[in-house]
Amino acid sequence: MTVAPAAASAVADAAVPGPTSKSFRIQLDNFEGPFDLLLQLISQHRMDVTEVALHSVTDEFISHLRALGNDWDLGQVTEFLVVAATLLDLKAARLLPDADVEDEADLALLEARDLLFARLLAYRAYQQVAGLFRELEASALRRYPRAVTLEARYLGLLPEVTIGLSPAAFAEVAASVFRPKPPPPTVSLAHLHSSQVSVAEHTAAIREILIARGSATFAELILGCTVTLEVVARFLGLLNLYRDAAVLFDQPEPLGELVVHWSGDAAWTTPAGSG
Amino acid sequence: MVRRRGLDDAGGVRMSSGDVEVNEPADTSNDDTSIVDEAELVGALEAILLVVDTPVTEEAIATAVGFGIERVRLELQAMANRYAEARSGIHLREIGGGWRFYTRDRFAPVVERFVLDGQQSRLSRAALESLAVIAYRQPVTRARIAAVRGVNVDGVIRTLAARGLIEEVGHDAETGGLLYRTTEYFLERMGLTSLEDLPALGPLLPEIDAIDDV
Amino acid sequence: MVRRRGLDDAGGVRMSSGDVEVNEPADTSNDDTSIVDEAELVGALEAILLVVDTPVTEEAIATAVGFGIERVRLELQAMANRYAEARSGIHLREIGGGWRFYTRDRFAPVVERFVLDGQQSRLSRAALESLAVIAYRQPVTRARIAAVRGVNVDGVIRTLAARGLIEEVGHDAETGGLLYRTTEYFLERMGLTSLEDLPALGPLLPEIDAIDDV
Repeated sequence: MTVAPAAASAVADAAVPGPTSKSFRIQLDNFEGPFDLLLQLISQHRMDVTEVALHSVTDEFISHLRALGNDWDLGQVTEFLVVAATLLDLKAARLLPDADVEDEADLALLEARDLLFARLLAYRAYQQVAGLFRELEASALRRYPRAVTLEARYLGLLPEVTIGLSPAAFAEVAASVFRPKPPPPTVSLAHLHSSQVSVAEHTAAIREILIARGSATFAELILGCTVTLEVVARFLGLLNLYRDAAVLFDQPEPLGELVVHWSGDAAWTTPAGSG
Repeated sequence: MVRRRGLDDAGGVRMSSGDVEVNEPADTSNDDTSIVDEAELVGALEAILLVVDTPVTEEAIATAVGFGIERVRLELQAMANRYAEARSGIHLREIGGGWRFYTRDRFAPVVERFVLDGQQSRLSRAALESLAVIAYRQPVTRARIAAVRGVNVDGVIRTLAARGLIEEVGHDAETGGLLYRTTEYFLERMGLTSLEDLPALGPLLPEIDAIDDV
Repeated sequence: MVRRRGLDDAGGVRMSSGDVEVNEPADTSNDDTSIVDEAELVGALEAILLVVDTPVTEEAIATAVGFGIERVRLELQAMANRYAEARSGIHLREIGGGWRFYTRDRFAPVVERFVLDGQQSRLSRAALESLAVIAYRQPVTRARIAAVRGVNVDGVIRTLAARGLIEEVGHDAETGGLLYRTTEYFLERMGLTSLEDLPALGPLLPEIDAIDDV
């Protein structure tokens, strides 16, 4: 097997659970939104929260998102999509050869990255506070307050009781008591791992098409894709191959049709292809 | 490799104040028997006495702490004497075969003044929640309220009754437990003319079909 | 930034109806000092603490006993220390701007025999995370909490409000959205004296201003 360039192998590692990354396949806890999912993925890989860690879990993030897609309402998914888009942008930018930060698109991307990073760190900070609150609550629940009936001799002195709630608020109190207590977060996501969108796999698919045909338009390369994320994965795969000088792009005019030519060795193979 | 895993790293935001005792192990770990150390016996008795709403028997205390009744009785008497000598505001008294903390007579004027001051016009959170359960599920037994709220409600029920917001209304046919309902005074304080004016819970609890089974 | 808003705002816990206050002598700290002897002050404090079912402010105690707030505060702190040193089962704590008797946590297994019918419900993760944001950013809109957490928070906010852990406090000048803050019951639930006990978020939060604009 050909040794793949470092960047491509990093992508492949993130995308495909090889034998070594199997140990990372700890079942995720139920997650509370995109930042929580990101943090969990990063922590599974025992990485520090950095920009690098961010996009190295892009594929896993997207695979979770995809698996959630149909059941979730738009309101819940929107933030996931925003985060996913930023992650993909970042990852794509990294794969481009010597990306300079001169044009506006690059600057915008850097801004988006910083914002995502800041939001992630902020969320993590609050999550740590939530952890502290959990400890405090547990501790406080072990101290029982004195809450006994007033001795009879003082009862007559009590001022008129103030309930202090409107009927609507009172109903909310009742509802909050009746509402089923939150079950321990044990929703299994194990079933999600079978349906990943793997950039490495899509890279391999592009490679096969191009080796067979010599060249293809981007539209042709994404013919079999059924969801947007697969298209995105193909696009990233293409960048992968471009970075490795396995393909050449031909685009006569901006926004014109993109034709991709295979320029690499026919034996060129991705790590994913071997696994 | 830096391992600053956000989720587990609660250490980064731990409180510095020693008052919070987050790290305190504080587990007697003999939960089954609740056997109390000899040195901790007095403290255990105080803790029990602090939370009981009705006089508690020496027998019940003895069982909980894992000491003999005689020993418990001696400790309680000694404690009562110590409080009296220290001129504590807490009066440990034996009444009708049980022990309970009361305010010492000499401080009754201060307590009266405090109660009159209106600090206690508001219901505690626990009382409010129990009142809500009763209002929407009446007539309802104490056990049922406790089941819904997940905590002991004896003191709270008594307080609500003492404040005129609820009243007893017979016994449950099955369990024989006392049934409670809200009073006219409750409606008055809520500004309602009848119980039917209470907002329906249905829209707030769409996911629950049969709350009665809770 | 942690604000003290809400803590100093004792008005919210005070009676709103004028009927009690109107009839009361305006200030009794001087004309009625005979009510508590200097030597009896500690006992008086204990007696008052014995009858409260929510944390009681130093101010309310001071009014009842006819001593200054500072003096009362010192006595309460000294009392708390004495109880701790004596390994008493009674734990005097300052919580949410007030003082209240609690059982010392190491006696929880024994106390639970007398208090609990079932497990007390813990707050969910969504609730804790939302509370974390509110505690540090208050007053804060629902939209901002949602932005920080990356998820819709409508349901959890409603539950937190119904459980008395947060409350509405006006509208955001720009967006018109409802603003929320934590309550004293929140502090009580967490066993915190005040919001100032919370650790500083600053080091953990680079560029929080950028996040505000989200």
